Amino acid sequence: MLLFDQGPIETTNYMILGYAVIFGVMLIYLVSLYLRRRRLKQDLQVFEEIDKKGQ
Amino acid sequence: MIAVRKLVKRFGLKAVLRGLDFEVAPGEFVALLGPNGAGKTTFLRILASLTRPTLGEVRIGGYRLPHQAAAVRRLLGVVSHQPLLYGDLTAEENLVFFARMYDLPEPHRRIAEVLDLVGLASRRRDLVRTFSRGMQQRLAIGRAVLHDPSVMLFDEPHTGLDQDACTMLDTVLRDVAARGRTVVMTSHDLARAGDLATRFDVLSGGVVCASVQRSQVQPDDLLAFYRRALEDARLSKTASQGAVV
Amino acid sequence: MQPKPRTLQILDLVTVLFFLAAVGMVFFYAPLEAVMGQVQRVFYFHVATAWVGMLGFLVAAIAGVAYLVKQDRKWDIVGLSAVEISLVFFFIAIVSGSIWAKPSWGTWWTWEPRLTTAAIVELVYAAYLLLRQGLEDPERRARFGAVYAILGFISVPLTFISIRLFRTIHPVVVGSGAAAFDMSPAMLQTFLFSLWTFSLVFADLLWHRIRLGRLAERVEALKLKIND
Amino acid sequence: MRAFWRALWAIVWKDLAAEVRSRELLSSMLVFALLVILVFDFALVLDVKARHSVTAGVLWVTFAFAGTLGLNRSMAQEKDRGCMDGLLLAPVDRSAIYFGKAIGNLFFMFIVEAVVLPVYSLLYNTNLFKPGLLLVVLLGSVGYVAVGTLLSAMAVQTRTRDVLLPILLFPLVIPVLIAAVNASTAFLQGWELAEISPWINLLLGYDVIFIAGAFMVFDYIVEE
Repeated sequence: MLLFDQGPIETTNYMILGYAVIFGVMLIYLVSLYLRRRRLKQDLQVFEEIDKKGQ
Repeated sequence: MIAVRKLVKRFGLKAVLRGLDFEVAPGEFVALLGPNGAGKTTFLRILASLTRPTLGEVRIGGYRLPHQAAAVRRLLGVVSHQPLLYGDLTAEENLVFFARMYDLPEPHRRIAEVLDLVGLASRRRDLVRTFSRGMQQRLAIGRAVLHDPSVMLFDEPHTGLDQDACTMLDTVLRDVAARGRTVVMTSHDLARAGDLATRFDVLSGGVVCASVQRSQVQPDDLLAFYRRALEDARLSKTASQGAVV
Repeated sequence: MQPKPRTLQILDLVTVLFFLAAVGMVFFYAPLEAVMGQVQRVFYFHVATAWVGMLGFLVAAIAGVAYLVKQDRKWDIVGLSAVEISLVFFFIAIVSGSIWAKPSWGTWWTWEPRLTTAAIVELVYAAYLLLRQGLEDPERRARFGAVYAILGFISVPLTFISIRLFRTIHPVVVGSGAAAFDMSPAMLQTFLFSLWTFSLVFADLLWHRIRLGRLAERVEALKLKIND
Repeated sequence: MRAFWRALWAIVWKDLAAEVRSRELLSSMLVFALLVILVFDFALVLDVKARHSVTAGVLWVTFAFAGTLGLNRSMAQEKDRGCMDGLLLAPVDRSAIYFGKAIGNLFFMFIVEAVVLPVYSLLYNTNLFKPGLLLVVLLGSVGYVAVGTLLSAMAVQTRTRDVLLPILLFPLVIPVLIAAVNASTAFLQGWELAEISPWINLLLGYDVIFIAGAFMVFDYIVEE
């Protein structure tokens, strides 16, 4: 992958930083979606049980 | 004069009115009774064209809401528990302003009349800010009748008034109603409503659950009627929930 | 909860495959850029995330118009979902752009029109969320949200034009010109493929977020029913 | 149509008459505007050269900040005593209410500007009264108030109220501010007309687009 060329500036660290941010934030968002969904499902279950008992 | 059929109002998912039916003949004075949160104010705001109904039909004077709102607004005079007046204008200026908003033909004659009617002619050049709550409320009635509406809506007009002010307000309210106007008033003060109205409707659970004419009920029995209506509403709701299981 | 629809399952799978392929192309297929070196690889996903942000902004405005016309709550969920996803991706775009700017222009931040506009869009979204937070009545929240999304959408092009105009009269001093580079065919392919992939990512996330909104609505409805 | 104009001017007249009595809106706007100028003077330690280049910026930041005070106050007056309901009960088109409030607000903006400009000229010994600059002030204020009136009607209905208006307003009026600042600078420094005209066009475009937009969505903000 690495071409040891004379030309380009050495910017690998920036590249790694950039993709860490891109993947990191996307991952955080996915996890947040998952967590919110899980909590809502728990709520739903609890409420459904209450609803059944109440009637 | 007012015909409401199967009115539903939801705020988000929360249903406040659930298929409400309501009918008022011309000249009737209907008191809408009900506990807090029963949807009285919401219902009155729908009649006043300030809130759109979610479902159902609302007709006032033959016009449909919300589509013919402008025509309905000409027929309506509204008094709420807030005065709807500007404190930094005088009594007269407030009325001049609303006369312009209603595009009245002869504003000054009419304003003088109205100020006499609500007993504020002598204070007409005073700032509304300096008025007592009772005076503000009387001026609010003056504002509401300025364009000679045929339907009047009162939303808890007695809120925050002392005994004397209430009595004076009642005089004005009766005067206003006596001119053949149709009136709907919400109240949780049974004694006051009992003095004024010709019909009593109880609003609970988002529907009108009971209705009685003044001729059919003794003033002393009004409270009993109100309590029974709420109790019946509660029972029928429990019954309908029981039926689901 | 309704089971996950088959179409969504397929979309999930396709999106993941495309995403992996795009990552592969960025790192192994696209050639090393002659001047900038490795950091230029950030560019592919940087532009793609900005593209998703713009897509979300567009969807939010369309959902806003649809809500005002139809008064149907499902459009409110679509609008909010689009804004939320856009917020995340514009954030990525701004930060990755800034990381790219450091070695290219010698500074973390320049008031370059696109970057600045992206930052302002981010503020518009933040304001949108604050506005919604300040409103109790869900119906009013939906209405105001729709109006603000539409206004924001109208203002952003004007913002971009004004900054652009501003910068052409006062050209950027810092490292101008370094931003431009010629794309080889392989670079162009990678670039376009990334755009396409992120469009899929957007569609997939939007769908999931809308489902989440609908689930929240169901929980809310059940809560109201119990309290009744 | 006659009823529309009558109602519109009735609202403008009402706002002005109430303001003549209380003076609370204008006085707070003016004091605040002068304070902003003072703060800028200390913060930027303006020497003659620096001042020359930032004049337009200082002016527009002052107008924008003072403007939010006025916009908030003017709409809060309608909300606090239920007066907005009073306006909505009148059988007039809602746009008459919007334009009435907007013209009232614009009037207050103009008064503040009419005070700030000479004071600034006096303090820094420059002449700001150039026809071009006045045109920019006019166009910029119109755009600012068109959006501001609409958003203030939204902001007063929220829990956070006054705090929210600048947050909602500033990201949307950035084009106005950029264009107004640049056009003002251009006029003050006597640039060529060809360099100024894009800014004027941008201001005009913004004004037209947002007046039309606000006109279309105002119903949804005030009606439940």
